Amino acid sequence: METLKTAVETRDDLLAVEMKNISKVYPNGIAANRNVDFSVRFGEIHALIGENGAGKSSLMKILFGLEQPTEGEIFINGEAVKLASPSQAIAHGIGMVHQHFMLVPTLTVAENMVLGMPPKKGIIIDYKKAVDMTAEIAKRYGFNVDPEARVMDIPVGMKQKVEILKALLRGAKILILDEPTAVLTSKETVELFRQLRLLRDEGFTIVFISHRLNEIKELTDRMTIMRGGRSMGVYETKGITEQQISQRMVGRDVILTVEKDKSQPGDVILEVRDLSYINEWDKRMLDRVSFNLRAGEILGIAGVEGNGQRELVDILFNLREPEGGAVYVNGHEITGLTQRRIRDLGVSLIPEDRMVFGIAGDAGIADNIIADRFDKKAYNRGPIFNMKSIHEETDRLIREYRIVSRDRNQKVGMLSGGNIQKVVVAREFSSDPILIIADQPTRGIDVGATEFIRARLVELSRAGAAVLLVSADLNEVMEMSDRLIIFYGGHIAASFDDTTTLTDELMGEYMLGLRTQASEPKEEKTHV
Amino acid sequence: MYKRRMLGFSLIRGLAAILLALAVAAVFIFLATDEPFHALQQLLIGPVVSFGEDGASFNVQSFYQILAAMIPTIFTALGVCVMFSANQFNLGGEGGAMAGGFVAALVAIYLPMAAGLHPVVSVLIGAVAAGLITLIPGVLKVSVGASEMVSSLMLNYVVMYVVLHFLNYEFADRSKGATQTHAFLPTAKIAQMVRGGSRLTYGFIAAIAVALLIGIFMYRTRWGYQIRMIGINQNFATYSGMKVTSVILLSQFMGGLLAGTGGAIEVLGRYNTFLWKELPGFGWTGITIAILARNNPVAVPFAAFFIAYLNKGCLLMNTNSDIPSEMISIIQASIFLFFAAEQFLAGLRQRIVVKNARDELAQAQAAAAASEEG
Amino acid sequence: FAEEEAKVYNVANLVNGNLGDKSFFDSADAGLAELQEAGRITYKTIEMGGRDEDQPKWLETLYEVSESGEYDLIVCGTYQMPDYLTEVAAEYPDQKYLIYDSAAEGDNVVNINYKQNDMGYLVGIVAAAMTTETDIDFINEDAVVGFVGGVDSPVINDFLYGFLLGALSVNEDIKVDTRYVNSYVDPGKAKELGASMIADKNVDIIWGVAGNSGNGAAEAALESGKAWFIGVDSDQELTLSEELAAITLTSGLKNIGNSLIWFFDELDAGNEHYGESILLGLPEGGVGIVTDKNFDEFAPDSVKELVLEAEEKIAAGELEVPTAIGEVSTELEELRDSLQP
Amino acid sequence: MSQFFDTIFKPEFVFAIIRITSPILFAALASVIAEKAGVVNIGLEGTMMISALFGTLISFWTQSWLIGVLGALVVGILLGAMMGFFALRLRTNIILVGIALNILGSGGTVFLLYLFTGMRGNTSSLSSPNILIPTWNIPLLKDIPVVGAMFSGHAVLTYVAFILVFVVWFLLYKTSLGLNIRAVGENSNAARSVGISVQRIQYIALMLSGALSGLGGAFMSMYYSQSWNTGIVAGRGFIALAAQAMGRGEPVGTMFSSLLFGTAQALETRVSGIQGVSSYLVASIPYVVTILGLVLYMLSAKRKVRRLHQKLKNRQDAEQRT
Ligand SMILES: Nc1ncnc2c1ncn2[C@@H]1O[C@H](COP(=O)(O)OP(=O)(O)OP(=O)(O)O)[C@@H](O)[C@H]1O
Ligand SMILES: Nc1ncnc2c1ncn2[C@@H]1O[C@H](COP(=O)(O)OP(=O)(O)OP(=O)(O)O)[C@@H](O)[C@H]1O
Ligand SMILES: [Mg+2]
Ligand SMILES: [Mg+2]
Repeated sequence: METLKTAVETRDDLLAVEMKNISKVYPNGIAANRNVDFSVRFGEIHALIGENGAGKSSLMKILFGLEQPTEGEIFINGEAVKLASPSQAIAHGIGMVHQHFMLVPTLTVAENMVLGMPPKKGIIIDYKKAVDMTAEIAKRYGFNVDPEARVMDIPVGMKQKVEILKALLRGAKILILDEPTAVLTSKETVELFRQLRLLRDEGFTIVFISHRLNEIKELTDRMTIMRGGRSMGVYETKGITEQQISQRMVGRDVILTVEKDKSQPGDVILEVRDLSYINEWDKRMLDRVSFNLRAGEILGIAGVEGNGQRELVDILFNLREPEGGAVYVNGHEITGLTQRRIRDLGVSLIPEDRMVFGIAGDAGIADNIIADRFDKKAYNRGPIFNMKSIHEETDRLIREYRIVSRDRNQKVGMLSGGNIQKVVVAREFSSDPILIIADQPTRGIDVGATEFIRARLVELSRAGAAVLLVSADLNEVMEMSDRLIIFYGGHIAASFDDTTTLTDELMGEYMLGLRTQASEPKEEKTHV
Repeated sequence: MYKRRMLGFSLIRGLAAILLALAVAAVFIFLATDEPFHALQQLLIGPVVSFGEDGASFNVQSFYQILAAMIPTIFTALGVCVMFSANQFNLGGEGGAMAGGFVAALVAIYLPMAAGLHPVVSVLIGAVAAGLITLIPGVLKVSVGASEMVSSLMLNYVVMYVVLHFLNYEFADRSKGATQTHAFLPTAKIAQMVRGGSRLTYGFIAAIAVALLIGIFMYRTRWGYQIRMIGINQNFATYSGMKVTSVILLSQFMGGLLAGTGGAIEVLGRYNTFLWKELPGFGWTGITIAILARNNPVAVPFAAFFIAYLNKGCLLMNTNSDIPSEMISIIQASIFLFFAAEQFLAGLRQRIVVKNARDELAQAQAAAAASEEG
Repeated sequence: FAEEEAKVYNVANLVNGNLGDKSFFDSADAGLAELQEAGRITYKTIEMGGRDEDQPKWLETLYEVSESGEYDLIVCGTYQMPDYLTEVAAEYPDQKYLIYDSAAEGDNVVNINYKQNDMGYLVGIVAAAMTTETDIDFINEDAVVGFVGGVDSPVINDFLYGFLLGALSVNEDIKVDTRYVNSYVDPGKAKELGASMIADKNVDIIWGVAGNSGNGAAEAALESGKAWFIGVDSDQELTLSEELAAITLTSGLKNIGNSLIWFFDELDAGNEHYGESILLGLPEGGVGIVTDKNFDEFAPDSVKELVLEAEEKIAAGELEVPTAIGEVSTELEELRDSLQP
Repeated sequence: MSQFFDTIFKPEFVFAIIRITSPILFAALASVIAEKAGVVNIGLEGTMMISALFGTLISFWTQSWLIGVLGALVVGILLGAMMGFFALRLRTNIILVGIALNILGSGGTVFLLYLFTGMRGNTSSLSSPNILIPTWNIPLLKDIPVVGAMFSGHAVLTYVAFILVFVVWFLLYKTSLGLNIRAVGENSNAARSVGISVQRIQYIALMLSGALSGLGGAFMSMYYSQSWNTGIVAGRGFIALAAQAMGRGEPVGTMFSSLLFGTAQALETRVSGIQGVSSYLVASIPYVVTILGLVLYMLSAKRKVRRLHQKLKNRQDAEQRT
C-alpha cells in the first residue's frame, strides 16, 4: 500500500462536495459508515468503489438527504448544509440516480419526470407542458425517450435515461449515479459514458458508483475506495491498476480464476423440451427452448438480463406456468409440480432475489435453514420439532459456511448481504441435491463469499450434482461452466461445449443478438 | 450485552406505553369528575383491593371475576395470534365467537350426554362450526384473492343475523320474555371452580392450557413453523416448498376454532341459556390482547389479565363514582396505539443501538491491538 | 309508626342499558328522582351498559351492591335480569330487591309487571279507528297502519299482539305492516322502514316500539308529511323535539316511575309485597295511553269513545287481551302474517 | 310478491337507494383516497361515530347545522391527523390504528358525550330542525314527474356526496396533489427520491379521508337519524371498505359499488314488508351481497387477465404458423 500515493487534496481547490467524518448506524445496528471523509471536485467524475455492503449507497443516500448521518458534517460548494430531506438536497443542486429504479410504473414518462414539481394551469396539471419539458430536455442532452409512454412499457435502458433526465430537469449540477450500468447492455453503457463525459465537459460534477473496475478505469478521474464502512483513501484513476484497486477493496489479493477438474458427465438429469412462455405484457419471453444437463456438469446460461433467463428459472421451479413445453428431472416430468415435489426430486435453487425468495428476514438463522427440511423425520419427534437436531444442523452449517452471526437465532435480515447469501447457499447445498439451479449466486456479495460459493459449486458438481448456473457476470459463467448457452430474445442464441476458447467479444455479439449460431451472417446485416 | 440492553429497552417501552395510556385516561378522569383521586383509586387498585370499614383487604371475588373475564378473550386472542402470525388479517373472531357459542348451546340443549363429556363435545362442535365459518374468508382469499379483512368484516354481520334468525324462529323459549333458548341440560354446564357470582369456571384452566399448547404449536411444530414463515415472507415459504395455501387456510380455521371455543366456553360457563343478540365483542378485545402480547401465545394470558383488570377497574369507577365504564375504550385505544408503535421511543432505542455499535467497535479494536501485540 | 314512616330508604337503581332512552329506564329514574325530591329516598343509578358484552357486569354489579350492604332496596328491570336476580337474591336473603317489567324468584324480591298487551290493544284501537278518518291531516282512506318493532322478540311482540287485536276489534279489514329494525339503536334503519311503509303501503299511522330506533320511524313520518307517529313507554310528546311531537298522535304508556312511587307508598303504608308478583294493568295506572294534547285535539269523538269503552271493558275484566309471552307465538305469527298488507 | 315488485318500481325506491348510499359513499370515497396513498384506513367506522357525535354537539352549541357539519369535518380531519401521527410518525401498524379508532368510536364516544353534556347513550333531547341538515328541492327538476321524486328533495349533503365523486376523481387525476398521492401509493421510494415528503402526502390523504368520513358521520347524526346514539353508524364504515375494494379503488367504480349496497339495503327494507319473511335473514342481505360482489369482481378481474392471455397466445400461435 505504501507504494501508492494518496492523491493530494489542495485545500484551496473549491470542492463541490465535502463530507466530513460521516458515521451512520442503522436502527438494526449495522454501522454502514464509520468516520468517512469524502470529497468531490468541481467538474470531475469521481468513482466510489467498494465491495457490496461497504457503505457506498449509504454514504450517497446521506448526501441526497434520504438518510440522516449519525454524526458528521456536509459542505456543498464550500457551504455547510443540513440535508434533512431529498428536497433540500435537490435545492442544493444534487441529483441522484438510485441503484434501483425510482419510477412509478403506471405513470407516463412525462409524469414521472415532473413528479413533485408539475407545471400547472391554475390547479390543474399542465400535462402538455410536462410532455414538452421532457422532450426538450431529452433533446438537449441527446437522450432518446418517449414522453408519453407509460414507464411500465419502456425498456430498461430508457428507464435509466429517464432517471438521469429527472435529476437534470431538477437542475442538478452534482449527479450521483449509483451503479447505473448494472442493468445496461454494453452498448447502452458505452452510450451512457459518452453522455456522462459530455455532461462533465459542460461543468457537471458526477459521482459514479460501480463494481466494474474496467468501467471505473475507463470513465472516472478520481476514486474513493471504501471497505467495511470506512474510506480506504482517494486515488487518481490514472495512477492505480485494477489489481491495486481490488487489493484495497478487499484487503488482499483476489483469485479471480476458478480451479476445476475436467467434468465427467453422467446421466441426463435435467431435460428441457420446447419450453415457451409469454409474459403479462404479451411478450414471448421463451420460445421453444430445449437443452439437456448431465450429472457432474456445470451448464452456464449467459445473456443480458431480460432475455428469458429469469422466466426459465421460475418455470423450472414452478413459480410461473409455461405456455408450452415440458421439463424433466431424472426422467420425471416436473412441470406443474409443487415446489415440495420438485425439491423432493432433488432439485435445489439459489434464487436471484435472495431477499424476496431466499430468506425470511424476520426469522432466525435456524428457522431459515430448516425451511426445506422441517418436515423430515430427523427434525421431528412425533408432532413436535426435535430442537436438538435442528440446532445441531444449524450450528454445523454456520460453522461450515462461515456465516458470521451472533448466534443461531439472530434474525437473518440483520446479517450482511454476503452472510445472508451464505445462509441461502448453506440450505440449498446441504440437501443432497442432484440438480442445483444457481441463479446469480454471487450477485452483490463480496469477493470472499463469492470465492467460497463458487468453490462449493464446483465441488458439488464434481461430486456428481448437475449444476445450472445462470449469471449475468461474464467472468463467472466463463470460468465456471463446462458447457455454456447464451440466451437472446427467448431463444438459445448459441451453445458451446467447450468454453476455454471463448472470448468476451464473441460472447458479447451473441448476447446482443448481433450473431446467432443458426444464421451466422446476421451480423453483417446489422452492421451494414 | 446487546441482548440485555434491548430486552431492558422493550420492558421500558412497554411500561411507558401503558403509563402513557393511563395518563391519557387520568386526564379524562380529571375532566369528568369532581373526585378524580377516588376514581383513579377505583380504577387502579379497586379491582383487587376492597376498602371496608376495617381497612383495605384483598378482594377475592373480584379477583375471580377478573380471571373469569379472561376466559373468552384468551381464546379469541390466541386465534388472532395464529391468524396474524400468518399475516392474515381475518377479523372474523367476533362472528366465530358468536357462532361457536350458539352451536355449542344447541348441543348443550338438544343432545343429552354424560356429564363429563357433554360440555367438551358441545364446545368442540361449536368450535369446529366457528372454524368453518372463519375459513370462508380464507377460501375466498386463496381462490379469488378477495381481501380476507373485508370479507370477514362482512361475514361477522351475516353470522350474527343467521344466528339471530335461528335463535328467534327455531330455538327460542317462548315462555320467556327475553329472546333466549331453552335452558342447557345440567350435564352441559361447565363447572365453577369457586363459589360466588364470579363465574370462574374450569374453562379458565382450559384457556391457560390452550395458550401453552398454542405456544408449543406455533414455535415447536412444523405447522406453526409454516404459519410463521408464511407470515414473514410468503414468497419464501412458497419457494421453500411449504404448502402455503393449506397453511393459510389452516391458520384461519384455527383462528375461528379458537374464537369459537372461547365463545362456547363463555356461553356454557356463564349462562344457562343462549341469549346473545349481537356480536359479543370478544373478537375485538382479542385483537387488543394479541397486540399487547405481540402475537406470542404464551404472553396472551398476561395481556388478557391486564385488559380484564382494567375493565374491572372501569366498572368499579362507574359503580362508585360517576365515570361511565366506557372509559375503558379510551384506555384500551391508547394502549393499543402506543404499544404497537414501532417508533415509540425510537430515539432512545437509537441511542442504545449506537452506543452498542461503538462498544462493539471499541472491543474489536482492543482485540485487534491485543493480537497485534501478541 | 311515625318513626318508620319517616324512614329514608337508600336505593340502588341498576340500569342494564343507558339512561337517555326517553322511555323505559328514564321513566324508572324519573320515579326515583321524584321520590328523592320528596325526601323519601336517596338513590344512586348505576348504568351497566346494554350490550351483550356488558352482560357479565350485570351479575357482578348485582353481587357488588348486594355485598356492600349499603342499600335498603336494589332496583332493576327488564327481561334480561331475572335469572341473575334469582341467583343473587338467594345468596343475600336479607337484602331486598325490586324488579320491574319482569319476574324473578325469591322471598326478598318483589316483581312488578305491566300489561303492555292491554296498552297495545288501546293503541291498536286508536290507530285502526283513525286511519280512515280522512278529514284529519295526513290521513288517507286506506285501512293500513304500521308497527316498527325493535327486534322480533316476545316483549316487543307482546305490544304487537295487543296492537293487532285492538286494531282488528275496530276494523276487520285492517292491515298492519309489521317490520323490525333488529336493533334498538339504529334510527337510520328505522327511518328507511318507516319511509317504505308510508310510500309503498300507504301507512298513515306508525307505532314505534323500538327504543332509540323508534325516533327514526317518527322522523320518517315527519319527512313524508303523510303520516302520524305513536310513541311508547313514556309520553313522547314531551320528550321528542317540537316538530316530532307535533306529529305524535299519542303514546302508549308504561308507567314504571309511577309504579315505583306506588311501591313506596305501599311500603310506607305497611304493605310489603316481597315475594309477590304484581301485575299492573289499566286500572292500576301501570299502563295507559296519552289522551290529552294531540290526541285530544285531533281524534274525533267517536275514537275517544271507542278507547274509553275498551278501557272500561278491560278494567272490568270483561275483555282479556292475551299475551305473547308464553307458548302462543305461533298464533301471533299467523295473525301478524295475515294482517301484513 | 307482485306487490313487492310494485314497491321497487316506485320513485321512492330510487330515492331511498340514494339516501342509503350517501353515508356509505362518503366513507367509501374516504377509503379511496387513503388507499390510493398506500394507507389502509379501517378506522372509518370510528371516525364516523366520533364526528357524528361532534356534528350534533357543535350544531347544538352553535345552533347552526352548517357549523355542525363543518365541525364534524374538522373532527374527521383531526382524527385523520391522529391516525397519521401513530401510523406514520410512531409506525403503529395502520390496521391496528384503525381498530383503535373504532374502539374509541364505540365506547369513547359514550364517555365524551358524558364529559361534554352529562348525557349518556344518545342526544335526542338536543335535536331541533334548525340544527339538522336541510333538504333541497331542486328547482325545475322537482316538478318533473317521476324523476323529480327520485332526485329532488334529498339532504344537501347527499348532493355533496355525489359531487364529491367527481371532486375526488379530479383531485386524484388532475391535480399535483393527486399525482403525488398516486405516486406515493404506488412507489413511495420513487416519490421520496424526487423530494416529495411521503409522510406529508400520506398525512394529507389520511386527513382528507378523515374529512370525508367526518361528513359521512354528520350525515348520519344530523340528517339520517337526527340525533346521535351508540349504534348510529352500524357498520357502514366497514361496508364502505368493501365498496372501495369492489370499486377497484377508483372514485366512479366505488360510487357504483356503494349504490349496489344502497340498493341491497333498500331492497331489504322492502322485503321485510313481505309477510312470513325472517327479518333477520333479510337484514343480512346487504352483507351477503357485498361479499358476493367482492367475489364476483375478483373473479371477473381474474378472468379478464386469463382471457387476455388466451388472446395473446392465439395471436402468437397464428403468427408462428404463418
Ligand atoms: N444488527 C447487528 N448488530 C451487530 N452486528 C451486526 C448487525 N448486523 C450486522 N452486523 C455485523 O456487522 C458487520 C458489518 O456488517 P456489514 O453489513 O456492513 O458487512 P458487509 O461488509 O456488508 O458484509 P458482506 O460483504 O458480507 O455484505 C458484519 O460482521 C455483520 O455481521
Ligand atoms: N435501510 C437500512 N437499514 C439497515 N441496514 C442497512 C440499510 N441500508 C443498508 N444497510 C446495511 O448497511 C451496509 C451498507 O450498505 P450499503 O447499501 O451502503 O452498501 P453498498 O456499498 O452500497 O453495497 P452494494 O454494492 O451492495 O450496493 C450493509 O450491511 C447493508 O446491509
Ligand atoms: Mg449500494
Ligand atoms: Mg289510512
